[in-house]
Amino acid sequence: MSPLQFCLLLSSLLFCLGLLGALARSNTILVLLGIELMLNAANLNLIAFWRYGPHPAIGTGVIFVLFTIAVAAAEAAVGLAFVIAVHRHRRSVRLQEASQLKG
Amino acid sequence: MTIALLLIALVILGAAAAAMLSRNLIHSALLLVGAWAGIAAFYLWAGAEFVAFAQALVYVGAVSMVVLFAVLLTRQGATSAPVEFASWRRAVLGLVVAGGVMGVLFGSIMGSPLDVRLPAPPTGISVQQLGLLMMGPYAPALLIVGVLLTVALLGAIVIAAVDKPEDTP
Amino acid sequence: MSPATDHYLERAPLVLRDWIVDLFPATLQWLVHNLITIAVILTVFGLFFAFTTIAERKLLARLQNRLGPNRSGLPWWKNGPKLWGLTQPFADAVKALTKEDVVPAAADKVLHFLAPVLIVAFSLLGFAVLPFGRHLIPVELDAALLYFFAAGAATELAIFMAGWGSRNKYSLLAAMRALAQLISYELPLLLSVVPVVMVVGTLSTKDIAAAQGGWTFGFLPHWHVFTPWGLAAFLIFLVATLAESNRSPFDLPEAESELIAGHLTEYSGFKYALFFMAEYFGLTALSGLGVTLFLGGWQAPCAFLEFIPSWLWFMGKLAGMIVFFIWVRGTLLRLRIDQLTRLSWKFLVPLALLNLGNGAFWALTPDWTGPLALARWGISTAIVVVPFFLLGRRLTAGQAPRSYRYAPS
Amino acid sequence: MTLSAQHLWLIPVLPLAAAGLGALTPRGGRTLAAGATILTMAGSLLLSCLALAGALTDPSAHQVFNFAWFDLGTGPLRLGLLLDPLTAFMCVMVTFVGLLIFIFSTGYMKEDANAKQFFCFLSLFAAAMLGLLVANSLLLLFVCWELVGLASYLLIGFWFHKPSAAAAAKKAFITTRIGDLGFLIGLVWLQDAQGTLLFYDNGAGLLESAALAQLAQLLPCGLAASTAIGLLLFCGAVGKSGQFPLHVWLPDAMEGPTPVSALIHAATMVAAGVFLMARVFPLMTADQALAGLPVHALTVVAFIGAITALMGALIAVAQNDIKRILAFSTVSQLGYMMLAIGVGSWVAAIFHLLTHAFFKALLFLGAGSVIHAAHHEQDIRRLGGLRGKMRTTFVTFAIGMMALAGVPFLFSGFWSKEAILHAAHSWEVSHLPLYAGLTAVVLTAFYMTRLVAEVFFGAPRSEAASHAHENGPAITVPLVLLAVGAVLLGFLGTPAFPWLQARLLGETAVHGHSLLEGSGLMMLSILLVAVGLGAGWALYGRRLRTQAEAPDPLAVRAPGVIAALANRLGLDELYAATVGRLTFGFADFSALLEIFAWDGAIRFLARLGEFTGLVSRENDEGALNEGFDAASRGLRGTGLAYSKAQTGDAHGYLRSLALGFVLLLILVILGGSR
Repeated sequence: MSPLQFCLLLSSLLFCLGLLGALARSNTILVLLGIELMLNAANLNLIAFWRYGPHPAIGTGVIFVLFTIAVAAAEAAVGLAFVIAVHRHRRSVRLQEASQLKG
Repeated sequence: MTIALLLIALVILGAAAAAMLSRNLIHSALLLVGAWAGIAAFYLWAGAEFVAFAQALVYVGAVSMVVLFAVLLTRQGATSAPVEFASWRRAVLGLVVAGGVMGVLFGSIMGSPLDVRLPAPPTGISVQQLGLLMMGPYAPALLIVGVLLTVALLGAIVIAAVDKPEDTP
Repeated sequence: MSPATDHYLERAPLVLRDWIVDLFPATLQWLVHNLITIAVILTVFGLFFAFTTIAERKLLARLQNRLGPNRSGLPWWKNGPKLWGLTQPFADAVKALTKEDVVPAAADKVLHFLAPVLIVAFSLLGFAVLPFGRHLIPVELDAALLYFFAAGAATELAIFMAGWGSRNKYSLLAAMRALAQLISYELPLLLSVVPVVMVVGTLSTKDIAAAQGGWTFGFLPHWHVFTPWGLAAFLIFLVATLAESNRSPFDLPEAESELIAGHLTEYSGFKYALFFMAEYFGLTALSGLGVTLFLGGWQAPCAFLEFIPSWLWFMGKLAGMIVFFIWVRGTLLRLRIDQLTRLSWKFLVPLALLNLGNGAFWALTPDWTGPLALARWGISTAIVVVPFFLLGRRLTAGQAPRSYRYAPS
Repeated sequence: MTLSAQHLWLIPVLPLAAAGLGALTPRGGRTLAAGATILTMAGSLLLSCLALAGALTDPSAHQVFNFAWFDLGTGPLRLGLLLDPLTAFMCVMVTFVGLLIFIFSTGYMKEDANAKQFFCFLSLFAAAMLGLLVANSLLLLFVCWELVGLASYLLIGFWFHKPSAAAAAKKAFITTRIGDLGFLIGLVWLQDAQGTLLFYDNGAGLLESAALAQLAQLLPCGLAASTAIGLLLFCGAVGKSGQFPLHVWLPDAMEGPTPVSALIHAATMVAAGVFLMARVFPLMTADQALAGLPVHALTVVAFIGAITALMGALIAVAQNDIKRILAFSTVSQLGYMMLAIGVGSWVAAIFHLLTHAFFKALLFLGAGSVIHAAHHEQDIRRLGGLRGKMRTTFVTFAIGMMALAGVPFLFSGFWSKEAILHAAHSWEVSHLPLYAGLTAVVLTAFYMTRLVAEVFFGAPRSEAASHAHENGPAITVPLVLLAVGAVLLGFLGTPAFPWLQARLLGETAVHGHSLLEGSGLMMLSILLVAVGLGAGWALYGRRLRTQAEAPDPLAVRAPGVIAALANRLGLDELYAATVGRLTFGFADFSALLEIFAWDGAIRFLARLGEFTGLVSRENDEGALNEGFDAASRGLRGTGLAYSKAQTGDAHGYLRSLALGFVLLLILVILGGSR
């Protein structure tokens, strides 16, 4: 098994862990954290492909990861702000309870 | 592959799994920070110095703080309520779906011919090069990200701030 | 100058290290090499910390017209020489080690134990990238500055752990306060460093220190602190450092006279000593960074003083900054929390942002000469001075002079 | 250390920065604004001196620094900076006089509420004026020219709450604009003819032989292009420098604060016209070689100058407002300069410009000192007896008066006026300008004597005058400095050692000739000065005015003439009757056109629109709406049906998302394996 494959397996495992958290946990914060984990798994992939790709000299993967980190940070900030706002209005952080938006 | 990589993988996965399963919110948040630190270590191992430190600075330094503050701001009493059926059901469904995804991913990874030869010993990318890339071909993206971050942070403040009495429902 | 040609004192530490390393088989040499570095840093800065504490106590004592610790002599020598109490820190260390270590019953044992360990570890990480001398830099990193701040950011986690781990409302609140302070002062700290990076064009501390070499007329050093933007950045950096290593006048996190000891309330004995140590390590590391970025690192102030080895210069400047901090502590009053945050967000951050533009301007106009050089200095000065006064007036509007509501006026 | 043409832009930029700072400071920040104004002006003075040093290293060279402003159709539009002795001398003069006047204003405007604005405007003016001086492109020069006009407008109307001030500002702006129209046309013509507006562009510039030769061709209309263009540019100069017939705005401009009158309407701005003529002098002379022209450009200039000089002096005799007298004398002195240009000696014109700048600024500041001390009493009949009360002001004012009157040998005005008269004497076209000049000499001496006698001698004839006392150093120190300049400056250009003229002409060697040659003319003018002084003293000095209402002795002798002069030969009324009336008539006509012709048409169109709208609305409601309603009802139904899928359970969404991903991937894998 080549190191690249190992890295990909690692990232996919991490991704599934994040997905599991996002699906199974009822606390909104944890759901957000799971999503963060998935993002990190994606970054892991990017770095792995950059490292083992044909030309590691071209820093595309690295740049991509940097941008992803920035976006992830923004996402975390806004998401948690939403959690706080929701909690202030209806004293609960359970995701399934925030469900007025339905047809 | 080296022992270091194996150790890093173990740290990341262990921390992440524990975080996702722990009943104590604070613990899972801190464990996640551990996982992020592990990911930073992975970047170091892969030779992406700058990204590793950026990851540490952003996640271990900043995001973790936001998370912890959020947790403390939205805490309600002791988190040891009995788990009711609904959440069991959700957990099982989640396991099934996540397992499915994992299976598919594993299948595709194992099935695809990825046995590329290792390139010459990890040639990390210097900060100089990164800076040139950032300011050269990727400058527009950098600008856009900057605007995005500004807008996101302002929005976060506006959303999270205590709103005036007149517009509370 | 290359290692081969320059002064033997300059080379002495390297020579010693290489000699020791050569005693070991080739396979272990990298390990020994690193171990030696770590050991040296630990011993040197451990002793530095020990003597900083005694120096602080004595200096404060003199500032407050007392004598300070002067009794502790040598343990095995009854009524022998007192050595001006110089052995005090070791006595303190022994005391701290032999004290009982109290852990609250309801505490989160793991975190409560982890906090002091982590904080010391993180605060030590910073030393790895400081260039202590012309050839003395433990780890040469391309992104050294980023590494330094990443390591520094991690200490906040430890503080939170301490607050949360010792299941105590007040500890938790205090930890939150401390975090708020640390976070709001990390901004000006980082922003004040960026101009240097812009002008020198690198993140590596080694190159930044090297870039400040040379003298005008042989006695005016080219240190960054002697440029308008550099001076402004250095002042912002100083204030932010005071707050980051919560020294007075920003020592709200553990304000002995107001909170009990903030997030350290539930700590005693050696763990408390560890926190104490971590704070001093953080202060020393930040001061070292300040020396490297603004005070010319290991460079000598005058050309004819170069015969003194560079690492002595570095340590001298470091000691100078520490003394300055002690002096500040002895002089200034503690701020209120609202004044603290206002200072950071309404004053330091905008100023630092403006100074960023100033650095950019400086970096863009290195080729202004003749009458233009004067214009360059003038403009650069104006960019920092004018907003300073405007902001200052706006900030103190209605607040100054400080009013003590509960004090008899 | 000298300043090269490349860094010349620093000179105007410094005051501009001060103006910007002043604009940003709050109303209260007068100290800041004044400080910035004065400091930057001092800096500009320093730089100007460096520039002068740089220019004198090689007086004959025109150091230029040209750059492309932006691309315009075929080629780039190029601007430039020019450094030669003319520019350098003017810069030093403007910055020096300006600095003194700024310092003076700190004392003079002490009580004014929005002095900060005043200093801001002053800086703006200084920046524009300096820009005008260093410009190497007619376009840049024109831009700064207009900016100067704007600053002048703002400053004349600075006390805009006085209706007279507002009116004067408007008048100045519009009158000069009439001249600038000619300037603009000439500029466009030049651009069209030559494709460039740069003065010197090592060989390709306007003022260099190639272009001049091309411009000097005889046009079908029997007139050389250079003549026409030169006259058009001269229109601008006429407007700016208050030459006949566009001089009417200058006396009214005295409504502005006195430092403004001193700086803008005596020393610098009004001199801009003369400077322009001197700058484009090669262009003006291009047609000299051409025979068979009805008129040479310079001839017109000379006669306009002569008329202006004579008329200004005449009117000044009959004025009673201290500042108006000085204003009309300014008009006549500017006439002198134009006269000098016209008779072909632009050097003499510039020499007189420099000296005049000093002593006229001195006179105005002296008047300002008097006015300030006498609580804004400007009528010389109600002043008087200030000699003892205001020693410094009196002495400096007397020096300025003698310099203006041209008292021999000691004072600068004498030498520069001599230079002009000599030039006029040696002009072969006609001697009328010379005679006009000589007459003006007598009149100048006469009315200045009258002014001094009325203001400083005798007994105070009003409350204000009797309570007047000397002003503070901020006001007196500039007076003294200017007085020194007014005396010494003359010795730069005496016939025995014409250093200034030589440098201006680009010669390094100075070959003077003895004072005695052409001394006949000098004797004559000295005699005339003596006559003027004597007459003035005889009429006003011997029997001093005792009370304000006493009639003017001259008015007693020749009432008709004096009345005519007193209302300025009725020129203002004439313009009001002709130009003003015409304008109003045209305005009324167009108003009628508006009301009856256009308005009706538009109303009709509106009616039409209303009607069509009515029609379409009818069939809209009838036919279309039904169909739309039906369609939207159907849409709403389907939407309701679909919206059942939205359960609001985020977990559910995420789950289905993941499942979809799984299915997709499986499809891909199967597809890949097949």
